[in-house]
Amino acid sequence: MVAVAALLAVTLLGAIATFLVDDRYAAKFATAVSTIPLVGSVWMYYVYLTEYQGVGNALLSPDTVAFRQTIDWIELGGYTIQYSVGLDGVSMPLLALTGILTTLALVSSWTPIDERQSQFYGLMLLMEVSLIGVFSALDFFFWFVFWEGVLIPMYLLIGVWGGPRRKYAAIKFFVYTNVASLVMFVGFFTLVFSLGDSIATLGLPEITQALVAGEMGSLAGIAVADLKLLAFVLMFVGFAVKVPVFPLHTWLPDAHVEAPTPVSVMLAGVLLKMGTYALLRFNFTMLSDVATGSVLAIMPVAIAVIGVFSVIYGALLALAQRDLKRIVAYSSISSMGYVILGLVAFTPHGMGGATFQMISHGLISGLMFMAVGVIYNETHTRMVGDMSGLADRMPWTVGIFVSAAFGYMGLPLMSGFAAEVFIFLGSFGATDTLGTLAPVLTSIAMFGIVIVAGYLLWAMQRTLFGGYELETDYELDGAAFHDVAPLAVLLLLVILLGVAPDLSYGMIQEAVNPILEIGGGV
Amino acid sequence: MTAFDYAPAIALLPFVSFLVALFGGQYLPKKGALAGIAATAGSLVLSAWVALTVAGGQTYNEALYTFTAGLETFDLHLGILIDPLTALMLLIVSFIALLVHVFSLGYMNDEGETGLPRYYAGLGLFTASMLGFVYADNILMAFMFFELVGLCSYLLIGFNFREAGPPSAAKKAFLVTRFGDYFFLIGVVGIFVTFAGATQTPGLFAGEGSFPVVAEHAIVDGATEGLNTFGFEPQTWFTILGLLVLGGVMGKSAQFPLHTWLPDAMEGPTPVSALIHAATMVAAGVYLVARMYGFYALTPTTLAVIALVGGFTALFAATMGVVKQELKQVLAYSTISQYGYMMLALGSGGYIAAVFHLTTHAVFKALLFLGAGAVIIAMHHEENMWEMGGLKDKMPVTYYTFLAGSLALAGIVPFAGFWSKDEVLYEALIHGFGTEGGLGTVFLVAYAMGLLAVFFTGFYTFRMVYLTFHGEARTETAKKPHGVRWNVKGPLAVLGILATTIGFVNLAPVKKLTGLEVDFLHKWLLGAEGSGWEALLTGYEHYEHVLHDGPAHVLVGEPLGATGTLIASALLSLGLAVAGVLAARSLYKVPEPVEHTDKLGSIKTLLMHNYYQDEYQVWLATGFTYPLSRAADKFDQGVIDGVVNGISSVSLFSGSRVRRLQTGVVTNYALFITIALVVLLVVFGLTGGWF
Amino acid sequence: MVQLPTWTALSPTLLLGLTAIVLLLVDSIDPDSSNNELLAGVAGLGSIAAAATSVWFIVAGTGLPAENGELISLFDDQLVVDQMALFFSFLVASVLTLVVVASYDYMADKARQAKYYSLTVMAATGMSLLGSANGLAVAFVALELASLPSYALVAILKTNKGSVEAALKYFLVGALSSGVFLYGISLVYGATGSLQFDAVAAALTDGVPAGILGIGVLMIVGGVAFKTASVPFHFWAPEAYEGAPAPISAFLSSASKAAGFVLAFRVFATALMGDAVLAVVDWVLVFQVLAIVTMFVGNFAAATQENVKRMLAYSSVGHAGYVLIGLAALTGGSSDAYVLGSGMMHLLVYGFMNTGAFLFIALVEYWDIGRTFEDYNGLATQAPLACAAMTVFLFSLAGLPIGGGFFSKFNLLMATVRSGTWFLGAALIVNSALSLYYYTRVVKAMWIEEPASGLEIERYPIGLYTAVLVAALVTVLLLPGFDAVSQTAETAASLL
Amino acid sequence: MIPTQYYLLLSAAVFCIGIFGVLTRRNALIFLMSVELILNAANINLVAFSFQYGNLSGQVFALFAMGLAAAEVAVGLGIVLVLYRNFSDIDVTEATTMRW
Repeated sequence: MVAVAALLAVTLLGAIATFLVDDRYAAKFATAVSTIPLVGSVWMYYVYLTEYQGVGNALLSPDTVAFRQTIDWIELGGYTIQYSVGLDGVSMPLLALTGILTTLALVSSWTPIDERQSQFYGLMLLMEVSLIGVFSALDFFFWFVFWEGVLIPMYLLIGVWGGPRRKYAAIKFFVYTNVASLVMFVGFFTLVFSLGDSIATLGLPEITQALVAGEMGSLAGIAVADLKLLAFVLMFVGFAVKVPVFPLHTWLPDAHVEAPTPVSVMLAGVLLKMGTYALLRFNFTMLSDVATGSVLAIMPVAIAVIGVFSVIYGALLALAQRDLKRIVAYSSISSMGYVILGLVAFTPHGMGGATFQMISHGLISGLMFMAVGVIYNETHTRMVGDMSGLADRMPWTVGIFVSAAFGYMGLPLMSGFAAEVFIFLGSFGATDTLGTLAPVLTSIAMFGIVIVAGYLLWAMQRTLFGGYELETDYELDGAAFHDVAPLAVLLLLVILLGVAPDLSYGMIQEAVNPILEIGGGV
Repeated sequence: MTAFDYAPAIALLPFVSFLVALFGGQYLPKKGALAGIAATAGSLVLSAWVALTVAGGQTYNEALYTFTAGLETFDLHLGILIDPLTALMLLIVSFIALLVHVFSLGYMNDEGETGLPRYYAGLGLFTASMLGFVYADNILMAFMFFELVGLCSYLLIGFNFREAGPPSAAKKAFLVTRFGDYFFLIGVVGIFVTFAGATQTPGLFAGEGSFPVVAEHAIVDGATEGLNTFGFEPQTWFTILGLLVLGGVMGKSAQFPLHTWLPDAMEGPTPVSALIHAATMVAAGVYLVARMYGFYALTPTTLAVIALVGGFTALFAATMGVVKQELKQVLAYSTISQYGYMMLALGSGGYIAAVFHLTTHAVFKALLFLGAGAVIIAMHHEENMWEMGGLKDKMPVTYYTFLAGSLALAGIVPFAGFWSKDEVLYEALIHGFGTEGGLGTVFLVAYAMGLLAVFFTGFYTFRMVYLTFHGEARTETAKKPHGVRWNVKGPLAVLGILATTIGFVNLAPVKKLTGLEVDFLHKWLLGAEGSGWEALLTGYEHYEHVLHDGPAHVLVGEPLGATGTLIASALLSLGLAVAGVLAARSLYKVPEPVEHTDKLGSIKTLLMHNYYQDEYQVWLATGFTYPLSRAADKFDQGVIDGVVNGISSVSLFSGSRVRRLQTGVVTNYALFITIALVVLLVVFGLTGGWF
Repeated sequence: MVQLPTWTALSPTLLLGLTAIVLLLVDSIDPDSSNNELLAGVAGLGSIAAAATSVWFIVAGTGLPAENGELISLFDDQLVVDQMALFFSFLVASVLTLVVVASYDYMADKARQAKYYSLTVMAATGMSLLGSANGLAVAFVALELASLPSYALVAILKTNKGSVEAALKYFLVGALSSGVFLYGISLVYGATGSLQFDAVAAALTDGVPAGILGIGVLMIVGGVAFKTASVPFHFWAPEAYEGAPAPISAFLSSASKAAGFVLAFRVFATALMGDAVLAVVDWVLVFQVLAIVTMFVGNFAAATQENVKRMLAYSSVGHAGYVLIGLAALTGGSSDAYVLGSGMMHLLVYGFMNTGAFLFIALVEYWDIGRTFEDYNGLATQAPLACAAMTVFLFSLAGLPIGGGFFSKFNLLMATVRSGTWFLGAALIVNSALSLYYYTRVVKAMWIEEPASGLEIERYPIGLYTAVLVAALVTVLLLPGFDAVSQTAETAASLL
Repeated sequence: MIPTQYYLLLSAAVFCIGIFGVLTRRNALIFLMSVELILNAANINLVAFSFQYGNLSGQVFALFAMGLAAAEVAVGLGIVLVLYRNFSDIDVTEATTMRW
């Protein structure tokens, strides 16, 4: 199947072409280009739903993976590096999410981005290429190229088109996440080296299977168990930055606040998911035995505690903010904490829910950022307290904002609720990994739903309701249709997934359940 | 085709009206009101049909939509459970909703309010959510619609968002109930996880595989296989779960200490208040306890908590109602108090009494609120009772219907409230005497509080009636009230009649005294052998068995004999109610009434401040949580981010030191090279053994 | 196919030498020639021919052992043409090509153009020859052939103080270093009685005089360290690179460094390999120390520079530290060929990305808009294409997978792991992280900062642009096409 | 016959003198001379060892080295000349516009 290759190639060519297009046409051109991966990924999603059954997990049963293609690429240090792609129930929804969010983010750029447009749109598409690659690659190097490839466009997007402190934020984001990549890299190669000659390629499935088969040997006098632990911790730290997890999160609020709206949408909507996606693939699939505590018994509890703490801590921080964007940014930390909790629970609903939360949060946080962006476009401020009663002037935007906020709070029949309930159902009874702390930790994490309601409602009360007032010198002239339309599309998707979670949850479960079978068995 | 095939439409019709009003409301003649009326009328008709079918002995308990098909784990689904309790509640909800819609024509459309499509959309969604909640067949679905109910209350309470008060009240309502729902959600998740190993359908309310039944088997028969009770004794764990779910109940049903949102919620339009208080939001909590009563009946501790909370709330709220100045405030506290009675009944084993009171209360509280709404229309949206007076003659329909509602609320025979309240207190009393050990004592204490509250109820109810309708008009507005139209009077009349008569559906005392089979509601809810739905195990007969034979051992004790106890109880509560009414009459039925609250001394301050419940809860939010979050923010910016920036600063500083090595003087370079070479030579010479 | 005579194996070097002579001839006929097209054309043709020949020979397997297991060797084994020699010929010739093409514009309005081109090609000849050197004598001669024109080239802008000062420092440190190197050669000769590498290796048995050999080896290390700009012989590098005309900086920091390394590879991996030597002086350990120190000094000093060119100069020192891993991880055993190969791969990739980066500096100098980071502010608004290329160079230098630098750095890391020298890998990683910071500063200046008012670029020189863009293209293509490089380098290394 | 050690000592002495000169003298010309000393110290070694081993490669190489040294001086003098033109001095420590 060349579907993934076609997607990558077309998007890349489109990106390059966008750089060459005149500024005046860049926006429309890029949006048009982005519909190709959009339609492509959605079509693939549809094909996946209808034609692929029993795909399983890409790392554990690589032969049945959808849209698989493998070509030898480079011989390096005794390993064959391959062009190797394939999609399973975890990556397929994320790929579709990428396609959808990119196009919507591009449309939402029409209003706020008014300089160096061809570069902006070109970089956005370039980022999409990398994101497609990250979610579809099954060879470590091939994957890593895209993993890093996301950072450069992101860095420039924040740095060039960002807010007042964009330079600081951009370089912080860039260096921080790159250092994290290095840490992860070291961790991963600890694994690879200790596998010795038992692997011939750096294909993620092959490495996983070698690990599952217990091919690891000691390295430099360090015992296998310690090596696994070391690799696990290093990779966890590396990915945790991307997620982000307390205490490695401080780049996030800066990046979000300074980034222009569409970039925030991509950052929160897809980039953070790279971290959790990688955690799922690497830490919780390859090293599922470490994750479940068979090497170090305290490990799952420790991770769960970090996750739960992130939930509460992120929510508290959000409560303390005045900047609407910062509020949403910090609440992302909170939401991602749920993912960690779900992953470490190591139960069907826990892992499935965590994956579903990636999709759901991608849509909802994207929606929230876009909504904040529309408000900012109109009012030129994001500060709670600088405005009130916006509902009076921009009812549809506010209506969607309120809906999105309730989605964020986990309102039933919106995707966030389904995701959170899945996670809670999974982690509450996760006594195998978390012992008797499972219900306690889950209950603490659940308190996040109260705090999130607290700060969102409070912020909405002060900005959207009350008598209309605006501290800035701008007149509201009403959001354009193309500003609000992406919001509506996202809202519909959020509701669609909330009402029919099985659209994604079915394939997700198919992909994560095999992980549970190998967990702890190594 | 049976009625059950159309059951989904009961909730879907109002949902459609929500969509119609939201997107098409501004183009419709009455801005969506007619769609809402049609939808709720349709729901009512269908509900009635369903009720008739149920009366024929059929019930329904099916999963209709798989929310998610669990792979190697349990499914989550949406389904419909229809038994007599559901059927009754469906009737009540759709009926009240219909009346509220009609009334809104007068209250909103005629008053020229803006944002009507939004209003009717909210009402539609509110009704739909509540109906969905009512016939939810499993606890997750119940939770989902419970939350949606919360959302709608937020939207409707905050309807007048341009003012400062409503958004704040809406926020408070949602937050406080969400705080309760937090515990509810833990409970829901806990229930699923606990029972997942023992049954395919862990969340179900009714039937053999449902969680109350499995729990019963576990406790009564010791069948604990597959249960995950986290190392606890099943009974202990079920108690915990029950209490967790109760958190949601206390939030929504405004039980102490989560009652604080409800008086504030009066910021919403009055018809919304009627809907919230009579049939939807607040009723949801109590209904949930009734819905899963089989589970609660198993654990004496939860029963005790429910009874105590109920009894205490009944009394507590009633005392606050005594000093309020605004019409709707008084009604708000009366709502809290009345739901306290229902909780008291549920806790003390009076399941039917609770449902009975829920029914009667729905009618007379809807009536009172709509009546208050009529008064408010008349008074040009003035709500302070001290600005009214003498409205009796100017709006007789409103007065007489309001009076009927008040009599029902106060519990004066033969109005509806008397029968239900009396049964609540009676059940608490006899179970208090009959049950051994602490549980019995708890029931008696709760009973005592409930009984005392009867006096206050009578007092504040009639204080309200006298201040509003009697005496001289105290303001110009009160002298020339605004007229109301048929769409206000119609619902009032219907409800007035019902408030007078609805009590007759369950004349249990009469049956006991005379042997006449007039306890229709009792029979309706009994679910006895041969009733057609005993398999669902949601009938009172089953509950009675659980209460009786389960760990709670709730028994009946009649210290004065069967008849004597019955009559004594009735006389006692009626006497107190009448005493309350008379006290109010003596103080306020004068031409120029004055506030007598100063006589209460310091208690007045306490009552006016609602026992400082708001203050401490606000403090928890703004005095504790917010400063905590600020501190976390400081910590985050200072310490966590400080470390990150620190690492970068240290690196750069050392960089700026290292570059000083390059002095620019070439002789120094030669020196450095030489030194380095010499050092290498010496070190390696020594280690290599050259010399 | 006709079997070419053996000496033709040396064609890449010979072509370069011939080109130098032709240019010298032009210079003697018309000393003040400013016939840019002719000069750059000749130099460019010569270098392209040399590079193409190298590739041809590599592909044809000229540097592989014949059926009798013999490599092509000339002049009584003083020169050898193996894959490594061809590899470095190609490297030098391609860097030279880029530099010459860039110089077409850079030198357009400057004096002494004929001398400039001939000296450049001559230095390249020396460097290419160094790759074939199979004895200490030839190595020294070739080294000087590479060095002496370099000194002159750095000073070619006679009236520019920076250029002169740079040349002075380069020359003085270079002279000192070559003295030390020569002294070291004489001592090794004293210990073994031979200058030819294989003979030296054969003579190094347990009975060699330890002191003489030890001092000699350490001094040779010094000579190599100078040429590769490794600490502590690196002091010339920041100044020389900063002061020299940017194309020359590019040439020196890429090709000259590579030449130094090929010398080191040959001397140490061929002549001085063996337990007898390592027992006397553990030069592997020496290189380990040098590698770590070089990495840290280079990168840390680069972190806070204000001048972009100087930052690149220091980063070049840091990269010397990375490549030193290729020697420092030679712990014996099966991993050695891979270790050496990884060093070679990095040099090749570095040849393109670093040359490209310096040529971008040349472009900026051509525009005359200043040298500091601040001067670069907003450059991308005027020259997005060139800035994009520069971004590719910088991120590839940092090791991001946008260019071949990612794989070559990864190979070095693998080399440290394969050979068990973890600490080198750790140092590599720490420094890569740091380097990302200062490379990013340039990207930030170009793309993110607001341009200073009046920043306007009018001329877009075709030669410089071509060179920069070709270098960028090759850097990027080396990512997907890394296989070719890695196979060749590993084969070449395994032949030593 | 004079033992090779003596030559070695001599060359070492010359080498050290050269180094000393490099380190202490600021005059570019003397710096150059000192470097010449270092190179000649190496030449002494080469010749001496060549004699000791009885092969000529050392001697030949010494000749090469002398030639190269001459070339080096030629380049060096040229640089010193332009140094003087630009800095009006041949003090090697004067040219310090570039540092750190």
